[in-house]
Amino acid sequence: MADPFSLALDGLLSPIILFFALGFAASLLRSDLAVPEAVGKAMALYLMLAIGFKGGAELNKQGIDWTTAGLLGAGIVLSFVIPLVAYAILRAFTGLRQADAAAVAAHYGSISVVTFVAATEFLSLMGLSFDGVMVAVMAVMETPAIVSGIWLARRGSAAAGARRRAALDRDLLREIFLNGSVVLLIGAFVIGWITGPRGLETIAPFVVAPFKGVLCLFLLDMGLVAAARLRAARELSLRLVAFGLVMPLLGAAFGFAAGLLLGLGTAEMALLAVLCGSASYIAVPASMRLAVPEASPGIYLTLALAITFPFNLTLGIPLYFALAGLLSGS
Amino acid sequence: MADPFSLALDGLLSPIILFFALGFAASLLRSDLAVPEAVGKAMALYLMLAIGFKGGAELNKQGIDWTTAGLLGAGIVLSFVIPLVAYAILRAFTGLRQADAAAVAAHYGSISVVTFVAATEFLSLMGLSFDGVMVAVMAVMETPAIVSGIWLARRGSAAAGARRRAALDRDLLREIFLNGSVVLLIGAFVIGWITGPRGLETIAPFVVAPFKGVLCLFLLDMGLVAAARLRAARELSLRLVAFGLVMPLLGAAFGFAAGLLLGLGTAEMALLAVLCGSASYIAVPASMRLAVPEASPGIYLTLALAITFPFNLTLGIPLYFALAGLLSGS
Amino acid sequence: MADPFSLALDGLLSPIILFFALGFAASLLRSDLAVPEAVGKAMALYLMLAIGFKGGAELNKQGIDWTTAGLLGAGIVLSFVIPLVAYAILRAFTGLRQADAAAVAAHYGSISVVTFVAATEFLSLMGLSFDGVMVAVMAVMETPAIVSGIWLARRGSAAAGARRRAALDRDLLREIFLNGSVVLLIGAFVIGWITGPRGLETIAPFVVAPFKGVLCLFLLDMGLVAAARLRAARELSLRLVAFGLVMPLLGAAFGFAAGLLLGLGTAEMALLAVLCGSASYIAVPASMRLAVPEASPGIYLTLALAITFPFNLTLGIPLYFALAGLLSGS
Amino acid sequence: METHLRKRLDIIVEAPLQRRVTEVLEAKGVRGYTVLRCLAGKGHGGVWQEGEISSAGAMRMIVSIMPETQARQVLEELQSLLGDYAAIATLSDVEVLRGEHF
Amino acid sequence: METHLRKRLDIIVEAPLQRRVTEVLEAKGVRGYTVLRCLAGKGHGGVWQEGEISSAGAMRMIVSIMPETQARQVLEELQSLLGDYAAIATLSDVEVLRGEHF
Amino acid sequence: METHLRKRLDIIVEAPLQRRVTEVLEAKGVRGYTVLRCLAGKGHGGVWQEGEISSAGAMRMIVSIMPETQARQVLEELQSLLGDYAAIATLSDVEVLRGEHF
Ligand SMILES: Nc1ncnc2c1ncn2[C@@H]1O[C@H](COP(=O)(O)O)[C@@H](O)[C@H]1O
Ligand SMILES: Nc1ncnc2c1ncn2[C@@H]1O[C@H](COP(=O)(O)O)[C@@H](O)[C@H]1O
Ligand SMILES: Nc1ncnc2c1ncn2[C@@H]1O[C@H](COP(=O)(O)O)[C@@H](O)[C@H]1O
Ligand code: NA
Ligand code: NA
Ligand code: NA
Repeated sequence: MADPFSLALDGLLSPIILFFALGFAASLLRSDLAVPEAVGKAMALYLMLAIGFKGGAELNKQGIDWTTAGLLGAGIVLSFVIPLVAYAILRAFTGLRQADAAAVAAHYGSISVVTFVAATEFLSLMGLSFDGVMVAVMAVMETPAIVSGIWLARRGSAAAGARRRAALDRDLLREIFLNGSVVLLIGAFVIGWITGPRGLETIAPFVVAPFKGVLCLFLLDMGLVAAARLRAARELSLRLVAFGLVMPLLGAAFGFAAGLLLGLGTAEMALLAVLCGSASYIAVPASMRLAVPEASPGIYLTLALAITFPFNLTLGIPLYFALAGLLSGS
Repeated sequence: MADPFSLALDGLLSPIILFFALGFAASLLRSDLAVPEAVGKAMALYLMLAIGFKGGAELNKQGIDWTTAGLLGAGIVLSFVIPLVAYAILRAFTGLRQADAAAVAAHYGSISVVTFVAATEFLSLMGLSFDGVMVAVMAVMETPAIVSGIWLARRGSAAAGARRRAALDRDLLREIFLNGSVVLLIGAFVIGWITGPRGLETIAPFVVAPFKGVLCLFLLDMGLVAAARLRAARELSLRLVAFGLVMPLLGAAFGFAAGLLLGLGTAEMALLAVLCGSASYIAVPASMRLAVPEASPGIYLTLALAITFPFNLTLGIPLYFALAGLLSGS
Repeated sequence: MADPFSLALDGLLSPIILFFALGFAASLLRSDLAVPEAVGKAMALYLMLAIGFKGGAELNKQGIDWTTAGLLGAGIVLSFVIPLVAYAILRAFTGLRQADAAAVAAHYGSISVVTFVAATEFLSLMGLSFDGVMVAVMAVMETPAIVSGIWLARRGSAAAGARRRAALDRDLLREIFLNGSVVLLIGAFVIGWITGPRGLETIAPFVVAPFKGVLCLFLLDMGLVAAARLRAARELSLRLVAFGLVMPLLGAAFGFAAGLLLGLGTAEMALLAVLCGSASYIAVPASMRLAVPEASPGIYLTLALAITFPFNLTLGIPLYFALAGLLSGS
Repeated sequence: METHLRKRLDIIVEAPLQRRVTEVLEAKGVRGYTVLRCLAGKGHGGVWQEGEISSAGAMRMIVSIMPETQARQVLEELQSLLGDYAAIATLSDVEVLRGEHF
Repeated sequence: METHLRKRLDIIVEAPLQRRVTEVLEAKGVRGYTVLRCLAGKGHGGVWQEGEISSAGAMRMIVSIMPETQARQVLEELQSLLGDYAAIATLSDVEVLRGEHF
Repeated sequence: METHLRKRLDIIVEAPLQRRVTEVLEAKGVRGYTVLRCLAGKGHGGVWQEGEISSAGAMRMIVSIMPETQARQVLEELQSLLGDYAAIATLSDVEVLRGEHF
């Protein structure tokens, strides 16, 4: 394996990161550069379809063993548990109210698909491949954190309980368990698994070849969106910003611990750390709006999009890979 | 040629069909998975541009002969005639009113581009190629059925005649003869014909390589749309559903008959059957809204999109190919 | 080099031009064929990202020399100067009011990205490559013409001056100097330059392979838009149309002169002529609406989109290449 | 600041009918209108939603400001045009500044 | 030409709430509604803009024509539903042709 | 259920002007507004349609609820801002529930 610092630099100067920086800078300078909403959504669908399909096809090749089950179980547990930790920290150090702290916590327990995708690109830069099941781990980690977050937001508030429990309606349950991104990710994964490498071959010119290029355009959009969030941020204290930078490291630490327990290799350990350390901004926000309306999107979306995502993209990922290399002893 | 049943199974487990099933299931479960409107439209444009261009380039290579002219003529006649048959059946067995029966009939006389495209993918799975002129046949079959449908809807109603005839205005004529999908299909076909294989080569990385992948995403969307139609269906009797399943077979039978008369090979005969057996949901509905407003889109769109399209996609296409194989004696 | 006339014919019968013609014809016939707004915008972003990136990567390979600086300087000067010439002609021969003449002049000083892209495709048809810095020249030529145009529109009008000068607000300055298309073009160019051929390789399946195909779909859209403009044109006199056909030649002449001074090769000289001879319809119109609201978009957008763009696309480009071949003596 | 009373006519109509409605407006001499895209809705014909591949099912909202007498004429004309179609129309009061513009 | 007085209820609400609002409308027997997409806006919760990858932040405008008494009932119901959410609702007068349709 | 009277200001304006209009609203202390995208239209400047590559030609509808006096001030300010541009503005009556919100 190459020197991690030169790799990190390579990563930072990859087109992907540079397009993110371009979008970020353009928005800070208030350029009118914009990616149409429908196109941003389409690219998100594409990335989820592609990563899901490729993961499933990979798994078909590799087969399932006990580590597979262990990884999936670990992912579910981590997604349930990390919000509790995040919540405790937020309440102790940042002075957020219960609802806001719970909502933020839910985002950090869940995962960011794009951060994961960027990490897999970093992997391929290092010349490593990874176990396709990691995509399934990502998929199962999306939802449990939402349940934890809602529980955190509601516990103790017996008074408002009646009204709120009523609000745990079909809409919300659907939003939580049948969120479009989860359904597409798992669906594409299963399809990739069924059709295997032969299926992948037929659609590789769509899901493999242009993947990195689409990611560039998508990250341009993410840069625009993240900086716009940052510009509009009015509710972000210094302590919250610190949380947004420290929590990914703490989440990643949980991932490393689980990885050591499961005896994972470098690639899988690093990816698990990336999942634990990343914060959702696709699936979780809509659920939180429905379930915890008192919590302010100005806080949780800004933290996830404008602080933690850029941190992970630029510094977090190379760091997690370097640490995973050391810990997995490869 | 391989065993038709194993081929059919292969077809059913191809990514294309599985993504359709994913979309269908997601919508039935009421997931919020959705493909932005603009992206769905763009994919439809892409598919028509690509299939048109490839068909034209293919024809340029193969040249024109008497079968070409025979095929085009047969397509036009079938598109005019099939609605009459469909109308008679609908009136005799389903109890639809004149306007509704006429509108439904028009959809079944016209064709479904996506069903045709899926059939060509099935062909390539069988390792067969097909005569490029079949794309032109598809294009010429879009419109005549609309004329038949309007005639069926209006004949006899002398009373309302005056008002209605007035409504055969420029808008409607444009909608019928210059419908965007017809224009693009024919236009791309002609361009492919002019520029030939050399032109195709220059844009093959756009119209050939990613084609199947785009089709997957498009069919995901079709699955979502078809199931949404089905969920909202309130006007669908059991007899109408039966019509939606039997009419494709009857239409295909007309295609086989014409194919035998013209002495077509397996691929062309099967594709002609697919065209005759499929029902339009892009070009015809807009014309019917303008020309036969009394007819309910809840009936004709639901039949075409939610009954006949899924039937053809999953069972119809392999069946037509198996029958074409027998009939063409190959 | 092949015979210019057969090359021109080849160019005219290339898929790109034919799709433009298809869109143009469809719109004149009032077909309802349409490309969704978001998709048109996305394709424009794609083309700018791709051409910028490729230009930067090319420059990375070739390195910078004095010609590079000369070219950039020449581009800036030409973009400032050409509007003055255009303005003088408009005032002398067409009877346009000051504001309208100034706004039109600004469009002709600036450049059309799509015309440039079409010219590079023509180059590759001729088997020539070009200096990547031409993309940077294009980027720097977008803006100066806007400044000239605003100055032309405002000079002398001391009366209205006060109110108008006030209107040179932050919005306008941003629109002028941080216009999305300029930012993306320059940003992608810089990223291409930094990451070089190695970066280009990783995203080539996105920015290189499907480029020509996307261009076809984009030109279909341009054809639709140009013809729609033409149909709605009410303010276009014969003299204005003549201006729209002559001004590109005059602009190109400036480009040739600069090219001879700088001793450019055929490819670069022709591309500089194309830039000088083309008129903007992406970056400039929005600035003109803000800065010179009295000027009618019905005049400047129609001239740029519906007269000059089609002229350059079909006749202008081959002509400029033929002349550049003669002048550069190759 | 003086204002003038006008009527605002809101027409929600199937997309394929848009051109016919605007032709009626132009025939009656209405000076301007604006078309908006609708996303979803429900009426006597049931629920609909943007996103089908055909745009036959989509709806448009057409907003137009005009003098009252003109508005009533347009409404009358529309009633016969839109009889069989999925469409609704409403009339309301608005104030405008430049009376001569509408 | 006879017209009837109805109320137009305009609700601007976060996209995730759309279904809950239309369920209230349906529960109260409202005959129809139309949903429009919003592009950007500002309110007590600050500025927002379409285009984030999650649609949690987007807003919808729901327009519905109904009789006055129904409108007031719906408004009352909405007030308790929308308490914590970013949402506004307005009521205005409109004339319609086919009274029985609304 | 008590309601309060407010004015609804509807501004239809070219897209490049959107920011200037919302700056006027903010300068006058308006508490909120919502921007909608328009699809097509016609006015004194002729017919326009969404879909050109430049968004210079597109229009926006800006809806804002506010007290009457504020509305008239905004209208006055807009009149001078929008003089040369393609734009219209209308004022109408609406009832709202939470008076303090607007
Ligand atoms: N009361 C209403 N309020 C608002 N929009 C309506 C109403 N009724 C119908 N619409 C809209 O008009 C379309 C056609 O209505 P209908 O003809 O009743 O099916 C519906 O799909 C709605 O989008
Ligand atoms: N006075 C207003 N006029 C028009 N739209 C408003 C107004 N206030 C709020 N809105 C819209 O409703 C959304 C939520 O408002 P709020 O709950 O005040 O944050 C805003 O983002 C605007 O889109
Ligand atoms: N009377 C009207 N009713 C509704 N919208 C209008 C009206 N007049 C103008 N508009 C809209 O405002 C835009 C600019 O109007 P104008 O400045 O008259 O060209 C038009 O393109 C329409 O979208
Ligand atoms: Na996480
Ligand atoms: Na058929
Ligand atoms: Na120029």
